[in-house]
Amino acid sequence: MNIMDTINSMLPGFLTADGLAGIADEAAGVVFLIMCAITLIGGVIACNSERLVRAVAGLAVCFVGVAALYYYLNSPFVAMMQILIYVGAVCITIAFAIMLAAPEENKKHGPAGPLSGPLGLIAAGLATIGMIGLALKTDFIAMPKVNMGSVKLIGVELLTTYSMVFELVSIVLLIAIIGSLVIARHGRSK
Amino acid sequence: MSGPIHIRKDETFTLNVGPQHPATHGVLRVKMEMDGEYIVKAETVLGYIHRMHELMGENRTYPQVLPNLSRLDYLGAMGYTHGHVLAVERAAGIEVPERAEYVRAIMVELNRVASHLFWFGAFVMDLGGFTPLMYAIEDREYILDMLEAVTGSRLTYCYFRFGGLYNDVDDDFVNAARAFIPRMRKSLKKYDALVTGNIIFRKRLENIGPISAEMCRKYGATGPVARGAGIDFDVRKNEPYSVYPEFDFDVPVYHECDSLARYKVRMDEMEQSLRIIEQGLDKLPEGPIMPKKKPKLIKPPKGDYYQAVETARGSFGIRIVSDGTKNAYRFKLRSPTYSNMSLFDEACEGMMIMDALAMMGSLDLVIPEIDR
Amino acid sequence: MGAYFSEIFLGLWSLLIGLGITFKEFFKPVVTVPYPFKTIKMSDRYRGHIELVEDESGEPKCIACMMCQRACPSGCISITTKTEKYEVEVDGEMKTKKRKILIGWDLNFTTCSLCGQCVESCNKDAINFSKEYNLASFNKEDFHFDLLNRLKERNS
Amino acid sequence: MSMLNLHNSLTTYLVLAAILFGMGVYGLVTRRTLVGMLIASELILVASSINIMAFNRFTAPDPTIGQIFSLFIMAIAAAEAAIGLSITIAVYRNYKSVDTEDLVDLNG
Amino acid sequence: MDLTIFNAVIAVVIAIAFAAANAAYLVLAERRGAGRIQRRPGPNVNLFGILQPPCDGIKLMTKQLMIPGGADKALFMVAPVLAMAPAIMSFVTIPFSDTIVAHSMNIGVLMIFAFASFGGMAILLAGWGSRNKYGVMAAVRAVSQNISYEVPMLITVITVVMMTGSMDLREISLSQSGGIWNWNIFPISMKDGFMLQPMMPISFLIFFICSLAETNRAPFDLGEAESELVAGFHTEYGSMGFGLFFMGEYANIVIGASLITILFLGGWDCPLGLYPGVWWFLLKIYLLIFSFIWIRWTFPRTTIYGLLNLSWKILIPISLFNLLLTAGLLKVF
Repeated sequence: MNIMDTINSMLPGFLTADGLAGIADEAAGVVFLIMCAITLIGGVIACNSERLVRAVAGLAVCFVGVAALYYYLNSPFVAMMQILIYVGAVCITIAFAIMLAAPEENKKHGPAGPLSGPLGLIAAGLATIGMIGLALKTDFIAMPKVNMGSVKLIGVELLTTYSMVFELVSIVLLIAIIGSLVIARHGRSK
Repeated sequence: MSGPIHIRKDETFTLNVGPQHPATHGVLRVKMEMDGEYIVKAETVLGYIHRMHELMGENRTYPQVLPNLSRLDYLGAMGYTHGHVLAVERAAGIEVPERAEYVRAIMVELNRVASHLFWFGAFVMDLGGFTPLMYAIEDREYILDMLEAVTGSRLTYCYFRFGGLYNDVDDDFVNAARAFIPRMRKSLKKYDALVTGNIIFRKRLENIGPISAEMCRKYGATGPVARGAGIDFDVRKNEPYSVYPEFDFDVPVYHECDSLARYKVRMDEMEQSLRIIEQGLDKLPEGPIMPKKKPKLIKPPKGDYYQAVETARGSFGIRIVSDGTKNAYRFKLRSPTYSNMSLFDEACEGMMIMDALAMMGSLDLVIPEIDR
Repeated sequence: MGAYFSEIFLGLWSLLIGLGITFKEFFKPVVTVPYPFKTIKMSDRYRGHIELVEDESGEPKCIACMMCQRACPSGCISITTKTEKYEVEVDGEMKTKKRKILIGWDLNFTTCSLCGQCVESCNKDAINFSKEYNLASFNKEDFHFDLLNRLKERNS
Repeated sequence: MSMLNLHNSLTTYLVLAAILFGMGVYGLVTRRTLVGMLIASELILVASSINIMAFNRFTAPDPTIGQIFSLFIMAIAAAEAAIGLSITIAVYRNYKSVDTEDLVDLNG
Repeated sequence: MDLTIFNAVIAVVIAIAFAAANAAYLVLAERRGAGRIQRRPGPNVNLFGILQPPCDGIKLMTKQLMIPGGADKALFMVAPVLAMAPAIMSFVTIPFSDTIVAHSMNIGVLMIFAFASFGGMAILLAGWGSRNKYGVMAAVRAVSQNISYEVPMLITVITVVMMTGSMDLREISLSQSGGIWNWNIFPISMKDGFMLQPMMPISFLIFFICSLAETNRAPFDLGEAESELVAGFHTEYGSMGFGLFFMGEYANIVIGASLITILFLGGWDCPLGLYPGVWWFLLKIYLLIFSFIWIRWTFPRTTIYGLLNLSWKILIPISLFNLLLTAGLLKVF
């Protein structure tokens, strides 16, 4: 991860002005490739970095890339929410956890299970290859769109069709906040 | 996992506040054992600008030590030289003309106001507000200009002499001092509205940094620190010296024991000092400023002498053991801030670092005076 | 509940008062002196570094009695003299007498604490304070003043 | 298909999501600390989210549904991170470590 | 809007130039303002100190970039960029007038908040990356502050968005056009029929306080509490690393002021509804920035718990109540 990546990761927000309409297709394609690279680089840092703080930084980069992908998938709203929630909340929460609970970053780990690394690689590789194969082989049938999926429609759907889910998710969030407060507060008398 | 938390060694970390730190106002180091934002244990490390004033006092003649005394506390230098001249005069039996005594009292009180003003500004700056410092300095400059016109220097005056003064005050000074009093009263009102009433300021000081009367007695804290803890002790009233019995003034005492109480004591003290200056200017007698006969060489008779004065920071004591020669045999300075600072270690345990540093500000530290 | 709202209200009010004060100050004239462009005149009693006083003939009044050197707490004054024999007529006959001649009056200003004890101890009023305060240098040596030289330069 | 037209094809997104998923699985298996595992699981969640969004864009008739579901995933991820954080801290308080090797009280 | 990539780049460059120029000259404005409040002139050499910002910039740029031993070098270098870049990016969607906007988005409000959330990450990485205890403590403080003030801020924004029915900053601003009585800050508006929002002045106050807190300005500058934590998260930063943090802070201030102007003060609308235009917008944001400066040089710093109490015990309940009330009133009228 370097400075240019961070700057680049900011770019698509305005380069793809009205969705993808106004901009030359090539430019959009180039930016898309850059974004894919950023996502993957971020992911690699996130799952492979020795230092956990760097892993979180990589995760943030990855999320920015994913937000760009969402932009390309015609949903800027979800892209912005992705940045707002993942970078602004989840990554910061994890970084907090690291600061509060992992003082010795460079602690030498004892000998891992000798096969853990290769096994992980094999498991992950198999899953990935399987899914990629599926994705390449299957012929997905596109259905005609019934609407444009605007922000307004999302809101309407959330409060009508999915109101039950919406409420449940709210309750889950509430319980999560209260629960985490209870767990984390436990044992601190001040 | 319930119950009180047991802080283990590996959960805490050490934070060095100082020797170079904006909150310590000098080269003071406080080694803090921190648990997050909370202080588990604090250890004050002194001596970074120790200059052996006491030993100098034993090696130099009495007049030669005089300039050293103003280097103890560069903000309230008059009070410290006052202590020295009073001690030597008592030891050597030198009479002081009345006019000199009055001028001394006026000078010390002016200097006290200047010192408190600077403390006020620095304290608010410790809390993050920068502007009151500038206003305070503006008023302080007025005092310093007056003092400079009389004594010739702005900070380390060396103005008192054994038996009197270095030179006399003139009408300009008296007029300026008279003009200063209403001006300062107006400024005090401004500070009250700008700072004392401010909700953020009050929230930061109310019930923060408790220093109880017992703790003050245990560590020998004096001055505004003790008076903020409800101890009604002021050397000017309790062990009167110079012409202080002639003046009518109150000793502000607050019983809240928190940082705000110490703040209020100092703000009220400025008002009381203004009263003293007012009365001193009214009563200022004509006459000489040096005694007619003054010993050429000061050799106090054999003995042990102690003189305490109330400086801006508390009770400053000076002990001179004389063996009859022109040098002191033992020269001991009891500096108030040293005692006031020594209770910091105990008082700040369990506090948050912000509050602890606010409390440190409320102690009114002048580091050279601690280290001597 | 009432206390909750009254605290918010009073707190806001106190903040507004503070803002009002600083706003008033905003329009008052500045009180500082823009230093390098303007300087202030020092008061008559200002104690700068010491300098020698000359008599009517332009010679230093100092008689090298060493009182100031002894009085100085910091030992920053060093006076060098030489003894000179001279003849004087006393009661009609010539006698050889010795006298001290001042050949150097050095002030080490780096250690001077400006206490004024030297000026006070001088019986001949041969030294007083200068009004100089613009003293700055990168070299320590620049503060070793040769006061005799300074006197000469001032006179010339 | 040209390289520059990849963003208009469903397969690109699916492949990308698969790789991210693989990274997440790899991280989950090899990471030795709780926080590291949390990070890896976030990657897995994001991969599934990309899948949903991709199908939503290219095949689903109503493109709102996918967006709504990815919003739900975000909410769940936030909840998960909060809970994970507090559990990590609680574990750290108890064991003075967040290394999974040290958390072996139930090993028998 | 027919936006070619060339136009987009030009617009973005202009936005960035505006942000950078503002960041540079607001430092001067701040110092001059502070000077006047404290009865001193401030930087005043060569025509009111007009060359001060370039000189500061040159000084910062020519200084050596020191990386403390034991620091995480990558994070240390990335953090300042992460603080500066998103702040400048947010300018892209801010409408300065009806026509002057780099790129109008239909979710502009959301975009600004999304980019603002990078700030917390930057502070966290800066504090942790520089391996300084003061830095870490300040970073933790600043981030908890940022997170807790984002909540009332977003709730307040939602009330405004609810009233307007759009998240497009340009539309929000346009909906208030026609004079001072139509602005969102006033409790009663007559723009389309009778509308009553009795809590709007309080909302404005809440939003104002929150934007002070979000930009880490005094009295909420706990992240860089210089009398306690030396310089907070940028204790170890010198040269342009520090410069970027500094510019980012001022860029954030401009964004905060613009957001307040657009959401509550009618954007580029003239108070009398006569000649709306970019000058009104600029006048409003600079007045707001002046009040930011004015507040900074008047008040002492709050404590961390006082700060969190203010957010959770006062601002959030009031803004939630405001949200409910506005929703109810919108339904009634």
